[in-house]
Amino acid sequence: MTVNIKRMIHEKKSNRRFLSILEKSVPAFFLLCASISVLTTIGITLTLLVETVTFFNRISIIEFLTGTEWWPFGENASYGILPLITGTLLITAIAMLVALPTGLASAIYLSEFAPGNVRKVVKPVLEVLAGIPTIVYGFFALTFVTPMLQLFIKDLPIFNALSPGIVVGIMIIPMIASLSEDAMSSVPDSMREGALALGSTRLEVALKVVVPAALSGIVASFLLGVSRAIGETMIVSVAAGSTPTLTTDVTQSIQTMTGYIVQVTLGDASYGSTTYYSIYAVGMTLFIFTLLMNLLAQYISRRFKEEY
Amino acid sequence: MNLVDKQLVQRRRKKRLFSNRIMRQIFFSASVFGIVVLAVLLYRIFREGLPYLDIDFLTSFASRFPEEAGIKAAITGSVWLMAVTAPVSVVLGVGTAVYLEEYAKENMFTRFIRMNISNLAGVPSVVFGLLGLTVFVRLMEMGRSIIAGGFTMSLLILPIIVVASQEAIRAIPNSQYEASYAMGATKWQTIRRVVLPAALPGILTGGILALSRAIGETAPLLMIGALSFIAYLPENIWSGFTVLPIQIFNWTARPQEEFHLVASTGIIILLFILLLMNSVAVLIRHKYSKRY
Amino acid sequence: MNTVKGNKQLSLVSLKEKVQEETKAIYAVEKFNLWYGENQALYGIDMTIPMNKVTAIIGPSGCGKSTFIKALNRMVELVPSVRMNGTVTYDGENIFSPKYKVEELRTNTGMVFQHPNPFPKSIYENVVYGPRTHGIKKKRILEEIAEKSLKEAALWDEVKDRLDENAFGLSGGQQQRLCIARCLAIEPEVILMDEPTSALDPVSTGKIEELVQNLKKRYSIVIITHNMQQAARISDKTAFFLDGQVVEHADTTTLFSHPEDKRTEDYITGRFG
Amino acid sequence: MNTVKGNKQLSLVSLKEKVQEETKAIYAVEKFNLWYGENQALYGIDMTIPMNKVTAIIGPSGCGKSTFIKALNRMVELVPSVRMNGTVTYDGENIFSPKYKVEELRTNTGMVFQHPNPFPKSIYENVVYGPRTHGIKKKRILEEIAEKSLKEAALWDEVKDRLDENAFGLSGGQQQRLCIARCLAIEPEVILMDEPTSALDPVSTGKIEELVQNLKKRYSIVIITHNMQQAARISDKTAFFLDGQVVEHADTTTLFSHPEDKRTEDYITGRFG
Amino acid sequence: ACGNTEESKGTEEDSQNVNAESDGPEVVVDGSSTVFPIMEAVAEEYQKENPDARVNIGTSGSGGGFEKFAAGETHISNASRPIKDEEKASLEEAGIDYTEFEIALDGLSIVVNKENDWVDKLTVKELNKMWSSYGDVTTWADVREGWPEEEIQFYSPGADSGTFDYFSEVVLGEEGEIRQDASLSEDDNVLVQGVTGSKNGIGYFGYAYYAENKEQLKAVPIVNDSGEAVAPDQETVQSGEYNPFSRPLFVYVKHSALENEAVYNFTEYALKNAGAMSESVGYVGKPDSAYEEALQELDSIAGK
Ligand SMILES: Nc1ncnc2c1ncn2[C@@H]1O[C@H](COP(=O)(O)OP(=O)(O)OP(=O)(O)O)[C@@H](O)[C@H]1O
Ligand SMILES: Nc1ncnc2c1ncn2[C@@H]1O[C@H](COP(=O)(O)OP(=O)(O)OP(=O)(O)O)[C@@H](O)[C@H]1O
Ligand SMILES: [Mg+2]
Ligand SMILES: [Mg+2]
Ligand SMILES: O=P([O-])([O-])[O-]
Repeated sequence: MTVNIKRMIHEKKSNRRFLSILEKSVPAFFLLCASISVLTTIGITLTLLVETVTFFNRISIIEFLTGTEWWPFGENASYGILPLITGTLLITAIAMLVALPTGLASAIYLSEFAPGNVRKVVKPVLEVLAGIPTIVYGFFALTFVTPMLQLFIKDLPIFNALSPGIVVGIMIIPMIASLSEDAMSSVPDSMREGALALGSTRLEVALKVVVPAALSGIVASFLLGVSRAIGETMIVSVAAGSTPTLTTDVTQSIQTMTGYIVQVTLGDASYGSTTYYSIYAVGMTLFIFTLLMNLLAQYISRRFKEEY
Repeated sequence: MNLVDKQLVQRRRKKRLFSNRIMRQIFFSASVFGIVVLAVLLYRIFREGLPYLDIDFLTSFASRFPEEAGIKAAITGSVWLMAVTAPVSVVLGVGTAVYLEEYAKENMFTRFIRMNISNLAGVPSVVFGLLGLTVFVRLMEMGRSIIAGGFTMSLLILPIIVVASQEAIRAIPNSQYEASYAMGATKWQTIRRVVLPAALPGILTGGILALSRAIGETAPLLMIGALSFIAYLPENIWSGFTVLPIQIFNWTARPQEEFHLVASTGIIILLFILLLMNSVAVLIRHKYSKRY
Repeated sequence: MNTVKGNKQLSLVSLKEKVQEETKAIYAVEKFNLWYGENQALYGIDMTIPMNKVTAIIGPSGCGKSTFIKALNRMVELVPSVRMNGTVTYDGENIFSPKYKVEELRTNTGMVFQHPNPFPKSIYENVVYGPRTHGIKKKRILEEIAEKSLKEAALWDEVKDRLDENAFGLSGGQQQRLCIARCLAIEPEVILMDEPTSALDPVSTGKIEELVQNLKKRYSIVIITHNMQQAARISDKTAFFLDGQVVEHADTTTLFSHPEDKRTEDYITGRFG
Repeated sequence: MNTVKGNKQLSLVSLKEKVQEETKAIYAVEKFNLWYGENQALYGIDMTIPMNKVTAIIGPSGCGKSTFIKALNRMVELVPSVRMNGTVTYDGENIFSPKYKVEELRTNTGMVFQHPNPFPKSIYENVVYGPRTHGIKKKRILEEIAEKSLKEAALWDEVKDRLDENAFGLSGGQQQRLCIARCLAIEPEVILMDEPTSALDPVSTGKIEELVQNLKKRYSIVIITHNMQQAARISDKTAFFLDGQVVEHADTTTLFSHPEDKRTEDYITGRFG
Repeated sequence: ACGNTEESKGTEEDSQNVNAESDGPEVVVDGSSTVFPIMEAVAEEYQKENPDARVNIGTSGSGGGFEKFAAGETHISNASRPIKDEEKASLEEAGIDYTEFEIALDGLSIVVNKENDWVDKLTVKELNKMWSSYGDVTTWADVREGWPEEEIQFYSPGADSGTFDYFSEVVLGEEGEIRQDASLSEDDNVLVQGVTGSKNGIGYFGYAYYAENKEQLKAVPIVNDSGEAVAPDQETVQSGEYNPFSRPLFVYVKHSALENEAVYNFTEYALKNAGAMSESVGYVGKPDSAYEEALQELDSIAGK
């Protein structure tokens, strides 16, 4: 035997010290990386909190939460956040009405019906759709969808909740389709085989076996879609107008929380004014909203975790 | 003894097969819907923007004359921004994922980190904008620099990369770990030489998709104060910068109709870059899928 | 087939039945070839499967056993790259003829897989999945079906008080019997089993073997096994597959005591595999 | 152990060697119990494993065979819920003593798994993974190691011209031999094999069996198999496991011809499993 | 005048922001999006003449601009309205001395649909009645008798813009409030579309947006303080005839930044060319004399 590997390995044992230091320090580095996410959350909370407190020193929190009018400019400013919340919810509701059925249907098609090569093409195409900057969607809503809608709804004003809502929905479709499809394709094939072997059609396999089995993943994708809709900024800024209105009428112009924040950061409010601080209060509300949404999503996916 | 009425089963089968066919069509149309919208969107953009697309457009700076306006500063700015965002977010994201998948003990802190990451994934980008403005631009005195923007974007896409990396790592079969440990390799050696190489395609795919999200984000950079006019190229990460979506946003807000068309040209460039990134991701995924 | 022509439907049918009665074959496979993409997995299979008997299929790993029985209920078509030729006749009809409905075939043939694959639903829902799917809605009937099928699958006593619990709470062996009950619920004529006991402990294995013996009174059974003793214990006929071909197909006792082919002998004496 | 005390290190070592020479045991397992969480998987195992012999472990599925050999190189600890007591002595040292380095143990013991598990790297990189890990960097030496190991694993001729190709391009049997070469590359003393041929075709199985016979000249081998004939063919000693216990451990010929325990007899005659 | 402030504040400012205070060739401008096109045009020409120059311009809005100005992040702040008291205070607190320059005029244009053939002119009072939330005007007939009894649609820039501020101050007064049913948008192009698309629409925005869309829109002549109905155009805006909607646009320059050659040169260039540049992007320049005065002031600040 030309080389004595065993001995060589033995000699290299001197490396062991270095290795064991490495072995100890590496996890510390990774822990540090993991802590960044915690720091980010803390950073967001503090950033929002500090300025929000200043805001609530000027405006009572009761007024903020219960007021029905949002007009933070000029002499007769009023800071009732409800119109911004209803605006946000209105957009979210319309978006989900569009995105849920379409997204789920596409997911079912891709996961249960589509031939392999169709799936290979369609999924990336949907992902491109997801990657288009939202500002592009904004002008699409304003200059294409709104005029289209005006053909059907005679008096539809140029700014309304409907058009951006629909477009936000369109933007979310790929996300829901893709995530639900992931959830469905992780349902083991043995389950499909079991159902097919009983004489089920593809549709029955999809609706009675796969969808129930993937339900938690599907619901989680819905909720992520919801929080994406809540957080969407540019589409609504461009196409929904800037009128905070307490309304459920989808043909009216509204403003969302995100829309307001962008309006003020791009606008004229002077630093230190109540208006300036109000964006942090609105940001805080928005943050809490999405936080609740996400916690709900996590709860659901844990609670109804499928076990195969 | 026959509880199953074969006749009934026979009759029902026709109906079932019929609804199967119908629903298949409906599901198919739903998938097509997204693609049709995409087609309409693209058609409009290309019709408006194509006439302005030429080499000059790529090599000149912004201008008050639509026909002279170019996108050089924005492209360079976006590239610089990605040059900061990509390494920062990938190192942090992969580090976090490795920690969670390989080292973390199942305790409160780990659960908290997990929860945190999925929460951050849902936080609106404007909120990240506020964070970036307050912490990076002001508190850390980075100003409206590439690095401030890059850090903000890194945090924004961090959760996406973490989740993608976690999945990539989880997909590595146990037998690979066993093979390595059975050779007397330590944990870190196993991670470095077996886990990370095997997870690389997944990490890259996730990373590219996350970056393509970052490259199209407008709101947080608007809040940080990325610039609208800049007629020179950034020198280092402390320089001011503009990015594609902001330049596009700016053009669309001009009174002159021609600028709106120029904006479409900008969108074409942005889409092209996105498409490029996506195809690289698809390619990687395609090349390396189904290896075990 | 006989050459009696131009007669009424009825007489043809009765004729067909007669032919089958004689051969007692539920399946007739003729010159059947199957490819996965470029790779041929089955080569000119010729084989009949007798009615109300247990047919065991043995052979080393990768020889095409699973592929073969999946061809019998056309489940093999789920693999997109599959191509086939030759005929498989079930109950006198070519199952690959265009007008033959695959759902019907699969309703008539139950399948039990190597790893138990219950749905993530309650035990009860698992059993009545088939009847429900096929349009039986009446609660009373469904309950009756569930009870009958679970009894037939020798599982009733163990689960009768927990029908609403999730099927995943059952042990492996119980899950496998549940899967059998599930396919009995639609009253198939044939049951195809792909190594149904290979993932089970000895006790569960024993139970399933017993069950198979009972079921063969009313069902035709095809069972793949890698366990020669098992094949010897429970089957009436045995087919030995090797490299996608049927090397030998005979009465079980004959095949194990006097294998005709050298390769069969090598295999059953454990020379390879 | 002898009672000679107070002497120099050297003499103690030589004494130890002598003891081992006598018993020729590389492993001594005593009163070894193992739990996965609440479930006990191994019950008071007492067993020695002889040096430079092939020890076969047989037993029905789930009886604890894999668990046992994974305890021998402490791979079982990768399952977080595992608890153990009792002792396992390797080369005279308790492998569970706190100062015993698990990496060292695993360097001395190679392991081959049921399903070949090469790394998604080139053939060459697979073989030199171990030496690299242990700090050998020189290209020349690594190449030498690769050639030698591949030759020992009887794979060299088949792959010598394609060392840079991905290991996944090899057939199952080649992959398994590659995995054997990979573990030979760090010159272990023991090779633990967990059903190394159960996923392979007859020809590959034959090659591996031959290889095992050759390797036992220089390595101690522990091999799990579900194939009784295989155990009979290749092993010197056989242990029969049942429900986490060693029912019988004897010379292979003895165990197969005159099993002492009724359960052993039932098992080897295929009464269950 | 600036010498002593410079000495006392210099160090503090240096520590505030590396980026803006570096002595390099960089000139950092931010603020109003209304003023942006003018400054962009200036910067574009300036860069052509001085290829090494590094001017960058942001569009954070007048308020956002002052915020950054006070934070020491910018040298020059654009504004479409005069600085507010709070902003003065925070600049003082930060120890930043500055000077205000008027660089151009904007004729805030009130526009109606092309098909609107009844509106010949409007008075500020009528505008007040129309736009105020207390005015109970719903149809054109409510504004002036004889006008059609059709519901008016109102389009206005977002409430957080300089244009909105100016309009509401002039038309609605300190206490006034804009009507709730007005459609607000941050994007003036969208307002153009709104008025173009609705026969009974009325809206207002900067002159540039009107000038660019003259074919689709009709500017309403406004009765000025001498009782004449005047429509906005280059002349009437510059001469001040078009009042009260001829509004000045500003830049604010930080004194200490003028120490920096690059900032000084750029500011000088801007004041010299602002007139021509504003007209090229659809605004109205001030009379030449105004720019000469401004240049003299600049020199005296910079001590040249
Ligand atoms: N989905 C598939 N795609 C391509 N080839 C396949 C597929 N399934 C099986 N094969 C190939 O067909 C051949 C027969 O496989 P099959 O699963 O029928 O064997 P088997 O006898 O059931 O083996 P085992 O005892 O391991 O289950 C094998 O060579 C296998 O590699
Ligand atoms: N990771 C684990 N966690 C919990 N229980 C386990 C784990 N691995 C094995 N067991 C249990 O330990 C017992 C012994 O398992 P082991 O894998 O050692 O059996 P085996 O003899 O190797 O079986 P096979 O022939 O199927 O490989 C089984 O009851 C099994 O369920
Ligand atoms: Mg099989
Ligand atoms: Mg095992
Ligand atoms: O951006 P503005 O301040 O001019 O509205």
